[in-house]
Amino acid sequence: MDTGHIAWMLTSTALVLFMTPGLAFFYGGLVRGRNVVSTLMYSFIAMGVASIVWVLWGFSLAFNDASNFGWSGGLDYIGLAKIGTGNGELGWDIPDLLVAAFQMTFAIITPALITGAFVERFKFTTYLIFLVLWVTFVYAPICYWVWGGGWIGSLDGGTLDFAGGTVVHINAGIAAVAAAYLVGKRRNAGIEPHNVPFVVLGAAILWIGWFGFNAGSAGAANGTAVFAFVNTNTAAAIAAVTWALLSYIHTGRISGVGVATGAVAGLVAVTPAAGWVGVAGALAIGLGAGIICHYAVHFEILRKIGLDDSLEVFAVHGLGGIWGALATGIFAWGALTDSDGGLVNGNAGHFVANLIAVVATLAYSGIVSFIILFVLDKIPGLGLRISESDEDMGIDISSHGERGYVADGAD
Amino acid sequence: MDTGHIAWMLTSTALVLFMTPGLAFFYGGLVRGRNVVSTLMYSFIAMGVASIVWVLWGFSLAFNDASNFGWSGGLDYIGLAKIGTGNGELGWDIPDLLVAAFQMTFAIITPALITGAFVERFKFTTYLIFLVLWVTFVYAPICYWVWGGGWIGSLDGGTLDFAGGTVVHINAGIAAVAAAYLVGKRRNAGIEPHNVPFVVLGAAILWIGWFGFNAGSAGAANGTAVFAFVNTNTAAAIAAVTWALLSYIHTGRISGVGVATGAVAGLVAVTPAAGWVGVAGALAIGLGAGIICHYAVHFEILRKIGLDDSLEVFAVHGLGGIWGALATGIFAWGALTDSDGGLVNGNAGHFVANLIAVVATLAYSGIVSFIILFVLDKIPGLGLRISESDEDMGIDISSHGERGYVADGAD
Amino acid sequence: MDTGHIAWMLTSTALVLFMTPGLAFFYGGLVRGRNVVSTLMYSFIAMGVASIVWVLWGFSLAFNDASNFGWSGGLDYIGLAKIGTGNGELGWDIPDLLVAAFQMTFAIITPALITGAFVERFKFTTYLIFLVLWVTFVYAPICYWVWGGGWIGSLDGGTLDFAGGTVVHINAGIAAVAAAYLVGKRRNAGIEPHNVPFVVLGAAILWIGWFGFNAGSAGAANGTAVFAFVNTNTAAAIAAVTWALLSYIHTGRISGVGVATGAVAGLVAVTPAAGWVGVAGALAIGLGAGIICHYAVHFEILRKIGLDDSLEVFAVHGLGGIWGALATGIFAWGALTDSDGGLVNGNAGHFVANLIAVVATLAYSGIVSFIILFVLDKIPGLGLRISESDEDMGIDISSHGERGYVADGAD
Amino acid sequence: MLKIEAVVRPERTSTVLEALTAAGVKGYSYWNITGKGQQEGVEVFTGRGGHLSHRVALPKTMIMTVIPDGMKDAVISSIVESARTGEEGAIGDGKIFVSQIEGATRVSTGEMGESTVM
Amino acid sequence: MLKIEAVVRPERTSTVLEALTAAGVKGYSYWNITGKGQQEGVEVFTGRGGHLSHRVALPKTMIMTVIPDGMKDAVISSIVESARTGEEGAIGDGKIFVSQIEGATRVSTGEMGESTVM
Amino acid sequence: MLKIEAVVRPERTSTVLEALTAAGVKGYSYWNITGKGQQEGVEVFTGRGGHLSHRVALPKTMIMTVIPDGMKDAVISSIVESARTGEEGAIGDGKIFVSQIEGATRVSTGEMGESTVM
Ligand SMILES: Nc1ncnc2c1ncn2[C@@H]1O[C@H](COP(=O)(O)OP(=O)(O)O)[C@@H](O)[C@H]1O
Ligand SMILES: Nc1ncnc2c1ncn2[C@@H]1O[C@H](COP(=O)(O)OP(=O)(O)O)[C@@H](O)[C@H]1O
Ligand SMILES: Nc1ncnc2c1ncn2[C@@H]1O[C@H](COP(=O)(O)OP(=O)(O)O)[C@@H](O)[C@H]1O
Repeated sequence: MDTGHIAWMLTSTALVLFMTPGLAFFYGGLVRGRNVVSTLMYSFIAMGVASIVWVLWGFSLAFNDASNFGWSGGLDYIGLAKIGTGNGELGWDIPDLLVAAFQMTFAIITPALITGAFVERFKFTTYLIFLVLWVTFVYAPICYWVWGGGWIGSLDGGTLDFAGGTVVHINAGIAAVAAAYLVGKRRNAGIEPHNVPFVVLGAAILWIGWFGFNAGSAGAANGTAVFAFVNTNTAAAIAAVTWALLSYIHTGRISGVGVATGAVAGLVAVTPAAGWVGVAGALAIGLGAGIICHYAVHFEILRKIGLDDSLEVFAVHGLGGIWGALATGIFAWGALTDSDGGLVNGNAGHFVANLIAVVATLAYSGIVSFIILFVLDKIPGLGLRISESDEDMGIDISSHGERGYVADGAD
Repeated sequence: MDTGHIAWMLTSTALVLFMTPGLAFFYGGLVRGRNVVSTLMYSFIAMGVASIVWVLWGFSLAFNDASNFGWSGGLDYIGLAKIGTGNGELGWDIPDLLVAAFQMTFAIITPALITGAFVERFKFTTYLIFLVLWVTFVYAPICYWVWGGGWIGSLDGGTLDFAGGTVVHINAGIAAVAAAYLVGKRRNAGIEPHNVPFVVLGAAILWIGWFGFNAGSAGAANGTAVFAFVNTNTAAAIAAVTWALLSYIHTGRISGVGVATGAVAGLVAVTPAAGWVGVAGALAIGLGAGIICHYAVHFEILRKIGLDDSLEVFAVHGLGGIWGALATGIFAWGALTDSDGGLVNGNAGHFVANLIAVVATLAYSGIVSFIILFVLDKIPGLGLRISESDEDMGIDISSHGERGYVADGAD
Repeated sequence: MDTGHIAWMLTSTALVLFMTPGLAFFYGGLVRGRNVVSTLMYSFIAMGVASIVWVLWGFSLAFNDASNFGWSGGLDYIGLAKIGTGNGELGWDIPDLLVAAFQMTFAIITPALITGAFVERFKFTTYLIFLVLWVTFVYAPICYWVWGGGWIGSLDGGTLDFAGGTVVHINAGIAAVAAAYLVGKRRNAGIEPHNVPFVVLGAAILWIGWFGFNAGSAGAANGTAVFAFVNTNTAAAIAAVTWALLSYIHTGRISGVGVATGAVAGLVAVTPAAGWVGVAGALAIGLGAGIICHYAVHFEILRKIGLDDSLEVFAVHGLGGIWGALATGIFAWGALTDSDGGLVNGNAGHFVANLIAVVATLAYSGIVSFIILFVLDKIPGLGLRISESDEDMGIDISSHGERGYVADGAD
Repeated sequence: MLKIEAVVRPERTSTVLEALTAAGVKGYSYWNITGKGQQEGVEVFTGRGGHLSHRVALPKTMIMTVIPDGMKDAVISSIVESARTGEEGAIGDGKIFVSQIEGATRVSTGEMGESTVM
Repeated sequence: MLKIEAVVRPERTSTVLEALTAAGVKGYSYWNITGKGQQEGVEVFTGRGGHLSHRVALPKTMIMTVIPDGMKDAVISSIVESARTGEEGAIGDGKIFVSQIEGATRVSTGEMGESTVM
Repeated sequence: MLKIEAVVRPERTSTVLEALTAAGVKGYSYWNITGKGQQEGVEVFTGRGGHLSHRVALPKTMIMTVIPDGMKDAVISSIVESARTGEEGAIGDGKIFVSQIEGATRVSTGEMGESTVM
């Protein structure tokens, strides 16, 4: 096997894994100080639970081509046993076990993204079970459909999801809507993020880690990876600047959190396109993401229909992801996709395939996430939400026995 | 030389070096706010002092096979001069200078680990000297014995220390006991960690950096590195979840700091095993680490015998390391170790060799660390401990002329 | 193309990009709490604005050898279009697009470095425009002269700027002086850094990222990269320790911020030398940097002449950069430079060439930065400085509508 | 004039502040404190997260407002009503202390006396 | 003895403290608070930075000093002068409250009474 | 009822609070402040850590407790004893101020008067 590819994919895997604590800080900075530990932990523990699920059966369900009636992959890779020393059986130019590791990092961050919808009130123990079920019944099948040999990836016209616009972002975005609906609004929503530097730190780690996410999805240290790298950065850059300018136009001030959110929106949107568009395409995608996500947040679209998607997961990852998926169909560059290119080149194939992928992901993830959460809510002893008094006191003390910051003369 | 190997080892070296500031934040978040700068600096300055010692003579003592009566390596590589342009003379498939750089990062973090035992009271100037002496007289020889051609690495049966269970963790763990004994208890130990997000940040950086530590210890971008990578993550994941569950069982709450500690415990334990066990072995090792280290912390074992190993270095790195070393002898997988495997396969060789390695490390490091600290304590003008009033005021102001956080209207 | 080189250069590019948020935290920790968001944003938004400028025309101006009357490169690479799929046309052993990406990260951090001179008072909207102009009219030409085929890089004797001593550090350092002069002193300068842990975090990220900066400047995963790596670490290490000792000698205390600054000074100084000196040279360069920058800060040289270069950009990056450039001429090692070596070997060629490079950079950047800022100051609606009351209230609230930290019972 | 110092649960702060404004209070100041009363503290993890320890005092918010004498009863009852949790009220809901203020000055105008707080 | 409690803009804190020292004050204590008076708060970004929200209260600094009765006028006017912004003063410049202190003790010596604050 | 405001060294806070409880105090509140008295501040590094600067005021803890009149002496002496450092006491050990409290209300019950602090 090519050691350069292995080197880059090992690095990419580490980079993507780093995104989950990055997300922890992004989200953690946005909530109130009395809920920071909980918010960090929702992401951090996903590195624990989702890793184990993935190693034991998740990867098999997502990538074993001995299909399970088309719903998911087969069970041959349970415990990663059979792929341990395989090289290239999965069709990547790296050891199969490295494919499993790289893909694992996606299965970790995707459920962590959802948590932004229900911070400050979701029961941590129920969340541990949710993680197991959601990775198994939502993430793994969708991953299989798109990347593991399933129907979405085989659509006529050619579905293009380079690094997870559907699998990761739309998936998490719509699950966030279901979760926000079922868990209900916060009793007291607070006004300001409690720690803007943490938001910036998180955004920075996400930005850097995303190079692993997108350029790593090339599966190799090659020209496609380089394109994905440059496009990723370009889209993030222009979306951040776009948000800054819109912020300035509407308020006369430039929100640091907004700029960070803009960068993330650009990164989300370029994800499905990363290796398949040129720099101009990346600029267009990033610009669109900055505008769309800014106004979605600006007009509080979900809040208007009564949903407290607290950290606006749907506005950023859902809408950003949908825009990115469609935009990939628009701006795909034939030289990179080895096809007739996107809508701009008069080829509607990718666009239509991606549209189907979007709708399928919204439908499946929305419904199954809803069912999982609905059932968890009804099971005695579980339930989605902590008690009112625990929420008032802050979930850090009540669920974790900890306070984020102690600056108490007595200690 | 293979550029893929070089690429991965450059990356790994950077990743491992990043662990030391990660540790700084882990430890820094655990102490009280008035001692955070000091705690950060114990780790940060190790990047300075230990780097210089390593470059000047440490590497030579640890890896020059012109042995010094079996106690350490020879002096041929003093100043790294002779190895500058060497390629593969050390038996690694990368430039010799890169071996020196990679190994340097281990010599930096190992003494930094010890500092958890004596935070909030250890004299910084004495610590600078301690760093020089400890890397020279404890770290370098043990490193030589295990990896540099010395007796431990050559034990019959085959000692297995993939990435430093003995050299790094047991070594630091027992030195921490000596230090806690000699420096004495804190006057006032505080109750809560002052900054849980910093603990989580530190744990995240450690987790990510550990991929360099363990997968980098393969010395190449190959299948062994991939195994080490997956095992590292798996053990960390299950140990974190194990701690979470034990925390819940015993207290009804899930400590974020505990989950972070669990992850570190899993990482510690899998270190000697990383490239030599299968995924099932990693699960077993991580599970054991979570249980052992949790109960060691839960029952405050050292505190019971009157030692204030303040941040529980021995419970996590000492016991975690011992468990990992023995477990490597138990779960070693013949296909990877190119031997008859571990105890589970009926081969006691590795187990016995590792047991000897554990005992030797505990004995040598315990005794020599004690002697170094004992002598430093007696030297007029040095001494291990700051004055009582300096400790009361906080070591940040008294030793560093700084306060960690200033949120003072007047500034 | 060699995949190992690509792997390392992708990694390096990510590492260098990570330095800019690292700088954000370094600078952010040094200011007062009410200006932390602004200080972070000066750096963060550079990842947005400078990326776009670079992609659209900056790279072309800096690296297209169809020279523009010798002032800058040509316009052939506008929009990166023509280099998209080029391999090695730029003379690097990696895809041309990757060269553009790697170099972009330098164009991002250089203007971000300048911001240390004017934190807590510079108008953010004007700053956005400054970024565009400065990258275009100052950074790109100097980069072209030194690395893109221009006159400085072609000086007889052989200019040696391995990774940007002139292009990055001296350039930013002197621009900082111009900015400090034109923006004027802070109304109230504060006394203590508000968050020392953030300073340490920033320094750690800078240190790690600098491996991409310097070892990545080898352009390949080879022996030169390894040398650059080791030298980088060695210089940082000894400069940090030197600062610690000088701090102790002068004050009896060891400033954590000082140690962090020392490390940065060492990193700055070794930048032009990284791949061209031996370990002894790196030690000398780091030692010199620690001493020079410490005393420059200690004696507040710029403050004495009435300039409020608030975070001492000139003392650290300007003087550190000048020392590094000259020291490269002194300590260059013939075996690595493929020449007669430096002054120590009796060859003055490199020294003289580097001296010219230093003077040219100081002159050009000083003057053009001054002009740009002077003009921006005069343009109605722009201007360099926020209003007095906005400055008093804190630039975070007034320009960004945010407070860094909210620990307010009401939220 | 009277000074009212009310210690309340942090999560009640906004509610109490709104009640104060509704009761006609024109100015107030508040800050985070730690306190102990009848409430017996809380269990928190100590050290590396392996076991719980008892912390006697809890985070609270101190709300301070200076009011004209006549508003005393209205202000106190508005605080009691807005700060009380549950129907019956619970341990830890807080305490209100009243004391005399002799003079008040508005910095911007130099104006003195009761009018500055009305 | 009198207790002077002055709420001022945070950015004025050092100026006021220097003025107090110049006026002969020997000791003071200060801390960060949040407060509302005539000033109508500030617009801040909420959530993910897409729109502004109103925050009623603002960061202020509370300065507390206990002084001998005779220094009252000097102290108040030194605060008013040093805390006032602009020529005319502005909304939000702060407020000063005066109350009686009955006793004072210096911990180090056990000394009591007015001499402890002179 | 009396209000006791004690400024003490931060590191003494727990000791003082335990002494208060031992002296029969049923409730207290405390918070971080910065203060200056006889103590002359501390040298801190400024800017990038190259030289020291003087900071006049130091971190302290304010402890506030409202007690029945009769406990005054016991409370003050318990604070003095527990807050004092060294045999002789030292500059910076702190100060205690006493003032009158006119009324107290327990939020949970609405109960008023001295019984709320006993
Ligand atoms: N005597 C007192 N002096 C000062 N503060 C007090 C006193 N009693 C109570 N407090 C403050 O009020 C808070 C609430 O008191 P607590 O006893 O828990 O409520 P309650 O007595 O109404 O049940 C305490 O945490 C403390 O901050
Ligand atoms: N009646 C009051 N009680 C307590 N604090 C007050 C009162 N009035 C004002 N303050 C404090 O003084 C600060 C400044 O008051 P503000 O009304 O903004 O100034 P001014 O009234 O001088 O224009 C407020 O933020 C608040 O903290
Ligand atoms: N007159 C005063 N008014 C308000 N606070 C005071 C006064 N005098 C002292 N303090 C507070 O008490 C603290 C300790 O005072 P200090 O003078 O250092 O101790 P001492 O006078 O006992 O030596 C100061 O830091 C300050 O916070």
